[in-house]
Amino acid sequence: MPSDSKDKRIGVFICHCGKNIAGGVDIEALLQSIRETPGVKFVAENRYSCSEDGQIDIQNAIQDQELDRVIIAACAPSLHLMTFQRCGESAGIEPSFVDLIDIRKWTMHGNPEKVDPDEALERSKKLIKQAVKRMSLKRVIPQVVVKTEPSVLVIGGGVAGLEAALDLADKGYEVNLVERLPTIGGKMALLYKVFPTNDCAPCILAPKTAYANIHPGINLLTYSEVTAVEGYIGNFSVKVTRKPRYINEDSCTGCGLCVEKCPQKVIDSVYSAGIGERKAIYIPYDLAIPKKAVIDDENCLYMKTGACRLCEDECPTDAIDFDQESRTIELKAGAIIVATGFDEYNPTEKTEYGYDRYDNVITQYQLARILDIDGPTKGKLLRPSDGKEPQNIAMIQCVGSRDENTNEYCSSICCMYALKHAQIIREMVLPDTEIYICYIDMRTAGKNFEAYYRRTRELGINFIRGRPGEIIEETDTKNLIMKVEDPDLGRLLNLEVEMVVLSCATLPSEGTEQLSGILGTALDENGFYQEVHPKLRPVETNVRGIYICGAAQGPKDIPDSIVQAKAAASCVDGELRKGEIKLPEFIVKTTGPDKEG
Amino acid sequence: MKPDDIPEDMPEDIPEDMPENISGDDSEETVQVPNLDPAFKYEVMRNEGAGGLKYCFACGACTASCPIHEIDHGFDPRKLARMVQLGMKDEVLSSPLIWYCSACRNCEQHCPQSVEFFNILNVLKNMAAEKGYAPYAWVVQTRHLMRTGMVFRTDEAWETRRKALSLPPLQLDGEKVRELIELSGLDELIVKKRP
Amino acid sequence: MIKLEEVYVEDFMSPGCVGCPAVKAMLEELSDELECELIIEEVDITVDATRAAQYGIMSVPAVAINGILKFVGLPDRKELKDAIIEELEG
Amino acid sequence: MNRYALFLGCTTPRYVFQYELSSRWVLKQLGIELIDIDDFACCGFNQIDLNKETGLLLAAMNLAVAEARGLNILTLCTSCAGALAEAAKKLKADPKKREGVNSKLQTVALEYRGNIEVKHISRVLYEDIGVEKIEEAVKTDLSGLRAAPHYGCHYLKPEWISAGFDEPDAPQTLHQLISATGAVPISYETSNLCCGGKTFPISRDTTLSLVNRKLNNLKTKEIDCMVLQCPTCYLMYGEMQKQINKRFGEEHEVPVLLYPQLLGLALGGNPQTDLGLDLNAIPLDGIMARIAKSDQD
Repeated sequence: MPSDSKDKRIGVFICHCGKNIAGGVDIEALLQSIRETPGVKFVAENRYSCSEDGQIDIQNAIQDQELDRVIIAACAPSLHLMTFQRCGESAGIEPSFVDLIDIRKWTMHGNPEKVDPDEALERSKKLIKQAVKRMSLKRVIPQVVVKTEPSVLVIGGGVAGLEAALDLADKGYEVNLVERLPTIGGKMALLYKVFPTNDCAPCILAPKTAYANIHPGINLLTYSEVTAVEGYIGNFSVKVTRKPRYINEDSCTGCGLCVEKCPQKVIDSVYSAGIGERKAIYIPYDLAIPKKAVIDDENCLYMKTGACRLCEDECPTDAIDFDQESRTIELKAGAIIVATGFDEYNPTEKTEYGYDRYDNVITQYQLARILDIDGPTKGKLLRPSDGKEPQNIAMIQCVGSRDENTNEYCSSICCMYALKHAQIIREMVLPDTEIYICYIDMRTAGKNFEAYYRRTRELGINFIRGRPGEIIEETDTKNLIMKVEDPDLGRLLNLEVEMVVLSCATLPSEGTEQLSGILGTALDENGFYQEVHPKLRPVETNVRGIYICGAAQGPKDIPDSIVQAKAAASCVDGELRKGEIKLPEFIVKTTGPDKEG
Repeated sequence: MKPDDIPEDMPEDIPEDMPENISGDDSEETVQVPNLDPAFKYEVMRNEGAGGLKYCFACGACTASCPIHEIDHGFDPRKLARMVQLGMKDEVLSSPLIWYCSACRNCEQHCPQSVEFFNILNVLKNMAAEKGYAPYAWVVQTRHLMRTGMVFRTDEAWETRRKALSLPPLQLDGEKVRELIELSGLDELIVKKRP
Repeated sequence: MIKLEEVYVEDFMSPGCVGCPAVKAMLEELSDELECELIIEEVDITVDATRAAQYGIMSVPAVAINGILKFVGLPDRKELKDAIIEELEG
Repeated sequence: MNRYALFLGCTTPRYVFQYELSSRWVLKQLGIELIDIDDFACCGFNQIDLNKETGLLLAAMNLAVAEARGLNILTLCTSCAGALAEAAKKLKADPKKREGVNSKLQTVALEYRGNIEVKHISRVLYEDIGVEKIEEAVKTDLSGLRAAPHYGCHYLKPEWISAGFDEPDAPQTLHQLISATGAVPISYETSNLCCGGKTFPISRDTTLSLVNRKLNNLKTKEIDCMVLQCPTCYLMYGEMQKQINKRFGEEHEVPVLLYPQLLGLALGGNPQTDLGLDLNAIPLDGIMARIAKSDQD
């Protein structure tokens, strides 16, 4: 049957969106122009198309005018396309014959794409006419029902990924949890204490990591990376590359004798933020899950020079296996959750703060490792330059955040972790040390966060509302001098301290861009995973069946990461619980294992 | 206008027409908001390089980096930016404050919001000069410039000195410079009387 | 015989995409070659991610004809032509 | 052989003869040819304060003069370098602005097309000659001479002027140029502090206090001299020490060398006739004695 637009009965509904659209474009002129467009049978306007009344009007028009296709010119499809597809479906219209096009972006105040009314009218006309044309030629998309895999791939073994994995495993799904590092637990495991409760991080995380380790529904794939993903919701096939640990995981008991014997020391940039050392064979930390050794092949003497193998002699269970090689395994997944977290910004490029030049300038993540009683310094806070206890410390907020030259966004957690570290130092480590927090705005908007801020003030921490221009190191003492204007005092402070801690921005974790390329998911302007809609669909991505949670989606704290992880798990369950799913045939044909060509 | 047309009462050497320090200017007086000029900030921001003012979140990195502020706290970039934002036009333009900048550009270097305060201050100085507030030092320099193409007074002793050191003689011709100064209206500006 | 009709082609692309210009060129050639009106809409997925999501498109180039996704990846010229003809014939 | 149009500016030829002398001599030794151009005038650095357009016109005029002769510009003054380089970059990037400027330059029979590079003398030494070549050319051993570098603001800022060459908050090039002579660059806390030269005609008190701050910081360091690369900075730190001592009751006597003077000593130049060391406000006897001594050793 030849496609013939004359047969189609297309209705166009133009939404005022209150004044958001009506205030920026001449609706009457737009209606007039669309009425005259060939192929359009019916045109109407709504004050709020998405409201109950608006939807009833659309449904009535569909029935009265015998429409078989509708176009709603209103807001972004990511916001309400599903709303209108459901609305059309209950009036008997095939979902693919309902289209929502965004004419609001050109008229809404505060939208960067806003244009003047004449331009908005021209653009709206053009976009609606194009949609009419497209709709008039559109054919029914054949739908097929496919079985879905009852398994889920979770990428990232930090607190968000763990929470999602545990939720889904408890619901009966088989979960493959892929973690790039040799241990799960992510950043949270290394934060010592967490706000706003000051629980010790391992105390609330270890039960989760331990449970994940023994849960029959969870398959831990540590020291592994996702290298390929194909397919579609319900039927993804995934390749995971497992890096060689050079340890037989089944025999290793985590006794640590090999580590003791290993002669090769290496600066540990991952688990102790460059503050402490580890061996070339190592167990990341005491509470590591799985507690298995791993050989760092770049630094192992035997790997480099062909001589040593002391660990092998020492191992009581013969678990060392130098012949292990990287291998790739294939997995099935009905859905994928991305929880790849964040990395701390490296402040070297903020040369005015001298991070790489001055010994006594460190980052908050480094401070967290220093304060940790199980960390590289066993909780002792000493100056890197001379091992002295600092008598005073300054913290500088927004380093690499809210900064046009680096990252424009607010990293959202830095105010709170600075408060946390100030509390720990004052209460548990060096009670007599004076602490100055130089901030631009103090942002403590979470539940119980203001009380936490108040508590920090009670402890006598000094808050200075000013940003130091630069830090200068006093050559002899290695003290750090910075000038900061204190507007509350109306005077310039010459702040000389023995140590400076930079509260650095949160960045998308390393490898985010690469992984998003593998997944086909979009990233936002800051490099974090892009959600479909920031308010209404915060854990869905542009790829159906792939969800995001935690700091991978944007800077956030632990409570919010947990909330998102549960939301993502719930989305997955919603899609997979029936065991089958109705999908457009072309998706199955073009992206599935039976795809054409 | 010929350089010699510049009025005689304009001093030949640089006089100190600015107060030695400006810290004492800190006014305790309440700012009367209805008397302010809310359009002033737009007037400033319209100029090239000054649009960044709208992004200032008053963190004070500029003031903290300012060498002049450290010596004389009367000069305060954060405060000046605030005065412009609020519309304290007359107070800003008539104040000697704006001329104290040493042009080191630290403010711009350390600003996290890329507010180019150096450029904003330059706009303010241009506006003030329009109104006749140009400091004598700059006026005198301009006058020399129109005569010789150099901003300093030159004399025979100086020329003899150069010769003695085997340095090449300099062609001192202000002709082209004068034409350009006249084209851009700076010659009119330097004879303006202060309000 | 090909009927003289219209076909609506959505050409999904992105600015950095290597294969996308080739698809665009092919479509323009076919538009001259086939005796039909080929309406080509270029959809930049970095600007309109939702449209791509509606089709489940995970990579570009991709081509949808009359609302049906036909190709993901660079199509063969003959395949592309056949797919358009198939649509014309309904 | 590299050729540059020598842009003297106003301050150097008027007040800092030794900078001009030593620069000419040093560049000649290293094979850089300087062309003197009569038509150069003030760079417009201060005039932007009164009228931005005038400042830009003056800079553009100088750029056009050099361009007409097919020469890039070498400046001695950091402020001239900054003003001219900033104008050159802006006019290159913005054809409309260039058109506007040229419509005025027309009246003095000039046109600027946007093809000029402007470099400060130290940048020429660093980039065109290079630290290694300088090291090779050194004849007199200056090792052990402790020199505190002062860069000068407009050598580095705005950041995009020095991009790819040096780093405003942690500059290195002058340190390296000093090391190349055998002398030891000594870092000190106030090294990036502005000399305040521009504020001097407005408020002497403010400026001299600022200069005094750096001199007081240097007092705590074991240094033989300060080394700088701008005539205004020289006037502030070199010529003003006596005034500061009188005004603030200090006892500063820090020898101040312009970098080409230091380099000239290393290259074996005559201290008086080639380098004008006798013209420096603070006597350099101590340094000269050291060099003489190390020569004998």
